[in-house]
Amino acid sequence: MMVLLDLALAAWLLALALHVVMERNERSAIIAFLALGLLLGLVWVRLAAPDVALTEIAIGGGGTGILLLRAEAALRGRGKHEEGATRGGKLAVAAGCAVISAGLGFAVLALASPAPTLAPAASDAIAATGLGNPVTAVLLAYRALDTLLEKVVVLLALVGIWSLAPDGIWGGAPEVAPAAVPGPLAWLARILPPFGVVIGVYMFWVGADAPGGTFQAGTVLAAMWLLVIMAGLLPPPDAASPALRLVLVGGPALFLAIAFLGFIVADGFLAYPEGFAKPLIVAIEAALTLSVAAALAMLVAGPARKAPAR
Amino acid sequence: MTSVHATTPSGFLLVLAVILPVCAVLAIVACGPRSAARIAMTTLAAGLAVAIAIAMELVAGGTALSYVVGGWQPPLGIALRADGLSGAMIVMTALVLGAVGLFARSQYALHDGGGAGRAQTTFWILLLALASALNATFVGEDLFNLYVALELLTFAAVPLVCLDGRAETVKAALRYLLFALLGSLLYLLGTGLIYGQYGTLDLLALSQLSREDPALSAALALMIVGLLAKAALFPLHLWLPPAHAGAPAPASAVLSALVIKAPVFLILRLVLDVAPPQAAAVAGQMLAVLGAVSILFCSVMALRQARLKLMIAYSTVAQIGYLFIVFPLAAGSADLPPWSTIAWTGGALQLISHALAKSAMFLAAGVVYEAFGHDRIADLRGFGRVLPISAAAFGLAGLSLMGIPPSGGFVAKCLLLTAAVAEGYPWLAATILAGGLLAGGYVFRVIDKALANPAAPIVVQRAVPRRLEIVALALAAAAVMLGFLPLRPFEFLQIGRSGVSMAGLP
Amino acid sequence: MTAVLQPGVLFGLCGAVLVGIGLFAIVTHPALLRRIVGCNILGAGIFLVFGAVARRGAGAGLDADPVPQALVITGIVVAFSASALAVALLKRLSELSVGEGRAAEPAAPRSET
Amino acid sequence: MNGLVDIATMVLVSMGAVLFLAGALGLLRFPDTLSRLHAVSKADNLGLGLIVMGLLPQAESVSGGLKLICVWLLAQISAATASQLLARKIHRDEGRS
Amino acid sequence: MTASGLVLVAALLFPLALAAGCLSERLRARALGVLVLAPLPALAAALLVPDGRFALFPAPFRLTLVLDRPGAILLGGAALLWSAAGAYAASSMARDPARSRFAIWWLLTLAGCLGLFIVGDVVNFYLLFTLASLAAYGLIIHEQSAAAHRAGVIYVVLALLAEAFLLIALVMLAATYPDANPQIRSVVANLSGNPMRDGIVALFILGFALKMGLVPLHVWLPLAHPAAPTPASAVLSGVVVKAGVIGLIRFLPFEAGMPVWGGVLIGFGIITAYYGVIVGVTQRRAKTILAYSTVSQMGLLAVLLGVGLDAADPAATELTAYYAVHHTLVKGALFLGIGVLGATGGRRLGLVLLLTAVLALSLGGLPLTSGALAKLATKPMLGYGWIAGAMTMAGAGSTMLMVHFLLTVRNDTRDNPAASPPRGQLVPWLTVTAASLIIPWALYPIVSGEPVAGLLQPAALWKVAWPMLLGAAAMLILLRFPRRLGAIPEGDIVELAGAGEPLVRRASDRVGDVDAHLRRWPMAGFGLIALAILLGGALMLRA
Repeated sequence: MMVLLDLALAAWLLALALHVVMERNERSAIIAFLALGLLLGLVWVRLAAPDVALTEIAIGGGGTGILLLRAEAALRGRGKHEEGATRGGKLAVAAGCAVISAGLGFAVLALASPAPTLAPAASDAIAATGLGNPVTAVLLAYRALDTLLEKVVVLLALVGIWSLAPDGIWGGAPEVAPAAVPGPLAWLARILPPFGVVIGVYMFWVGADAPGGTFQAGTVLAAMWLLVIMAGLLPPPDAASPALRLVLVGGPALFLAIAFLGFIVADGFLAYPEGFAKPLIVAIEAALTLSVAAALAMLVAGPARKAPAR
Repeated sequence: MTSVHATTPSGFLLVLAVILPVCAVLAIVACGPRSAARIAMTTLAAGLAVAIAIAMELVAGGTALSYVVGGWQPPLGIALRADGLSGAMIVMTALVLGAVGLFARSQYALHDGGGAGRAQTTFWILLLALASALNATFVGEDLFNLYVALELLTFAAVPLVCLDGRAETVKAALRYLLFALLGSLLYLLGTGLIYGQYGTLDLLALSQLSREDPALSAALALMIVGLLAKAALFPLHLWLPPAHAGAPAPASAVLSALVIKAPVFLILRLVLDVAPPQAAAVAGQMLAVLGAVSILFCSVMALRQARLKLMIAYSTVAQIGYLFIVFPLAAGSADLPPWSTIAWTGGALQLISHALAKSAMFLAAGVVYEAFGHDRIADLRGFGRVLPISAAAFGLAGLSLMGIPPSGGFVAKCLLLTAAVAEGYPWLAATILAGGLLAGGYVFRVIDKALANPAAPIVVQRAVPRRLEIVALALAAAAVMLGFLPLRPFEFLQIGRSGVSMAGLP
Repeated sequence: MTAVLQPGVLFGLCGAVLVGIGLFAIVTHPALLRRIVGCNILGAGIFLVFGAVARRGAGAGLDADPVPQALVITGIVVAFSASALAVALLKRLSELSVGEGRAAEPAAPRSET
Repeated sequence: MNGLVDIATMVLVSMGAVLFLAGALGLLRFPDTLSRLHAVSKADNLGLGLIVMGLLPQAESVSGGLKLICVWLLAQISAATASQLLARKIHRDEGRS
Repeated sequence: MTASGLVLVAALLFPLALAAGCLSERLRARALGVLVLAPLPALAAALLVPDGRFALFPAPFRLTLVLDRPGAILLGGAALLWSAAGAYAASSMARDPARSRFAIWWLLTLAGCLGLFIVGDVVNFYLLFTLASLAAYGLIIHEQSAAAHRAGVIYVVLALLAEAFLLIALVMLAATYPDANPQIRSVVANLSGNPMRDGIVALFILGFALKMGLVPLHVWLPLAHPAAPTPASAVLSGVVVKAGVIGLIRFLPFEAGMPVWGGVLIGFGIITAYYGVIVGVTQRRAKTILAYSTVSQMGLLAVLLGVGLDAADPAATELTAYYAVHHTLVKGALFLGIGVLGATGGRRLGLVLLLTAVLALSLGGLPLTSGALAKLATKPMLGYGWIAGAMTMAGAGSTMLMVHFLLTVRNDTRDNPAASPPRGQLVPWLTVTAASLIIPWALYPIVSGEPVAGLLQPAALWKVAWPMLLGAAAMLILLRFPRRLGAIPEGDIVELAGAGEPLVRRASDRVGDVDAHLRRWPMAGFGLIALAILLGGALMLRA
């Protein structure tokens, strides 16, 4: 039964991916890509990875989808086209891609068996962190350096996007809301955020012990914020506004501060003092959730369009 | 796992090298643009101090520095490690970044009074992020950690390209981003396969575990090719000339001198540390062929360019080629591990001297552009009269690129040439010589213009502060000073290497 | 044969095919936006390979190896940031070239490089 | 007792599934966008409602049941808004053409 | 360190120090004035330091300075000419706006050139060779005319080519040697055991022949030497070409001998000696004629070295050096003489012309002049076979060329009775002229081992006189064909390269097209995929 479901999922996934690539209409392709994101979420559930499933649906599908849809709307009719491949070129590339896929498939099939795994190591070490969700333990304890640097990556992407604004209005606010906000959207923006915020906080809170965590929660919060801004209920913040900047920096800064604290009270950088690991991790996650939410929302919103209100 | 990283007493320096710039990035974002330049310069100075401390620790201890982050041993956790080569890279990075910082401080202060504008603030943030990403690449021991570092590098480098916001630079930046993204995704894919095969991402552990099997072969192929795309080796150099030529001078300098070295460094580690000996030999041959073609083809392209910065950008692609012909030359043997060969020293020296010379060249070109408002080589007759220091910087840097003594480039090329002759690779020796001749051609084209009598009195559009020129000259002089190193394997580069029981040895 | 039908293998193969499809889109599609979509498909395929690796590594009471899963989460966030930056660049480029197009070249702008 | 609940669940979920199927058919067969939209939103709302109702007795805890209801509610809200927005857009596009 | 060691170091470092001093504004203004002083330590070294050997600066620099007999002979003559030409330049270029730049290039070329005669280790030899080669570019293009730039470009291209040949030869020579920077002597002694010895010697001959200007690698010489200002022409033609000679002396295994390569050198030398004459007599400009004469004379030197290599006769190096120093002084004096003649008028003109004629004919072997001495000194080595005959005929050719030169300069002088050359130019010229007449006499007994008295025998006089008379007679016949003038352009076969230019351009355009093609997105993407498949396939097949 499950095998059939898996096969159907796989077939559907590939068909949809092909559709995304082949579809002529840009908008349809992107909507199909959104669906692909949802489908991937299901696949991740089948791969026993609920954390990833949540992340994929929230960021990979939802976040990227809205990003692409907005881009499509903004570019419609004047999207940049470069020269594509010729017919023969396409064939050659297709053949090459097929070979790569085949080789990759072969490599996947040839992977060592029994599969090497760090699952025992991860679950042995989890006691020291006091956490219940091993994925969170990996993200915020064992491989916390990755997570820290990745936060910087997000921040840097934001800096890069902001730098694309024209000189005069740098530091201003992006333009998110349409000129005339449709009624239903405004209605949704009033109804949904309370739910969304509750769900977001919940996701963050259970993240320590169950599927969920900063990224997923941050994405939900970001979506709520964007919704409110899109509906025109709140103005988008100036990029230069101190409050926004503090929220953005707060998470990584707290992370760093606790990391450096490790030099003094624990074994070293990014080490948590015994017994305090869980509260510290939860504190970091709390600050990170807010930072991630702000950063993701601003990433989608894009560079400034209005001069700063100074 | 038989290999265990142990934190060495001064291992925390590695953390500082990576994290200090991150702190500064956060501080600039939080505090706003007013103090950006000040924070950045302070951090760059601190970074230089840390780099020198690392180098001194390496020399004093004679062994590699390690740090196990958070006390979580690999494979579960992440370790950082600096051996002699990493140490050299870190010092070089800190030096070039410091010089570029000095240059940019004057230049960006020049444009608008406050220095609080968009390009200025962004530049400092990105420069610091670059520092962190480069150091993370040089000390990373974990393949995924290295992926994050590479992405950090890309995200810092791409906006630098289009800092001036013109359509063509935005186009170049987009092209760069997409191709680099493609490269890093392929790298990531290889990482996944390696984890699936060996259950670890730690390079030290992998150097002992790796065997010849399909998964590793596929992974190595994907990772190496992905990194080649980021290093812009021929024929994957499509993005480099417009991106490096379009960026503002200080940005071009770091992009050409440092940023493309990070993927090259990683390829070096993959081939020498991870790949089993046979695979290393195969990959080395192929990389050498690509490197040789890159040298010849892109040198000819550099000769053809009408614009100075494009010429320098093509020259970068050509010079990167030299780093790839090292692989078969440094293959080593049972009693002579790769890092004791002269080719190893030659390759490292080429990497460093190119970084210094190329940054000097781009800075000098930036001064020329600033002074004349254009960089068409044909219209630069007699610029040596007006900007003698810049012309001298360009000329000295050119000596190093051509491999004319005394310069770092000469020592590097001489070592590589000796290795090519001794190891029996006449075609590589011929390539090195031909590359030097072609480099002579394109450098000389500019020098000839610099010394020529101007056709008409030269009009300088904007006076350029002397400080800018002196920074370029100092970098070029450093490249030349490297030429006084002795012509033999350099012990510093072997520090920490013998500890790795080598995968490349039977 | 049944081994191939394990989720840990099946979706790994599926990921391999997605990698091919994504690569094809990136390389051949003329529209820049679709190339960005292609990058995301490629990324999804790669993450599936990670997922397959994780699933195969079930043990110690866990249904999957948590380490690759955590890597995927990091990867997804990085990929999203990359898409955001690329989209922003693309939008900016189109704004700029529309402005230019009106001023200078009325014909369809042909790429210079 | 248990058997009865299970049967109810089965019946309700099956009806929901049938409704989904009908919605999908409508999406494929109906002539114009507005009526397709109508088919989908109608059938999906109702279908999802039936499925959630069917699953409620199977919930292990009160909070689990609450979550299920939340899911249905949120889906209702978003589907309604989305349909509205789509219809608006179609309406405006037709008005223009 | 002994006193003589200090002198050697000073010979190398003093000019470099002066050049470095030019970084200061104040010194730069007076740079022209110190040119005369710069080679004095080298001159002192040549005179005072006996055969000696001083290794300075131990590791890591390992700079070794050695002064042997051939080196000392060449160093002395070269230093004298550099000094005199420097004095001449101080006078003739005093008004030149770019004089300080000229002085810096001058000092650098000088340091490299003189250093070459005393350096004893491989790496520093290459370094100084490069310095001399590249700095000379600054002298060639000094006048900034289009012709000068063209000459400069051709010169640099060929100089870099020579560098490349030498570099690979040196690397091949030292590759099997344990020491990274060995002594030249020890590596050359080991050469016969080197499996790549033929390749190494071929590359050395190629590289140094480029520098000497042996046909067909001479094309830069007749373009570059006349393009430079007069004093620079003098040193370029007098000394800088000797860098090739000293290179061959140092790096060819004269102890062991290599008959095949000796034959090659002899062949190229003879061809060059005649070719220089044949093309030279068609030239119209005096400086160009002198340049072609240099080409021809370098051919003679190559023959001498070839004979030495063939016969495994180390004494050949001394004789070659003796011949070379004669050429250095005479050619330097002739070039300076062109400048002096241009500034002379009235009664003195005849005197100057007479002196110039003596100098010029000395190249052809005028009895009692240095040329005759050089020819007589080398006679025994050449024996009485066809080589000696060919050399004698080449002497006749030299006379022809010099008669042509004299006729040309006489036509060029405008009779302006008021003109008189400034003392600053006249004195240096006279000094070099005198030196060229006296020094060979002083050196003759040392080099040839025979007393000077033997030179005054009528037989000896006749031995050198008859080819001269033959040459002069031939020239008289040739004068009947005035249309030969200008028949061959300056730089002769470089014009052929012009025909290849479209070909090169097309190839370069093709590279550009390929690049544009490769840099298109789909193409680069395909390249990426193909590379991945190739590499992956290769690795998997190996696995």
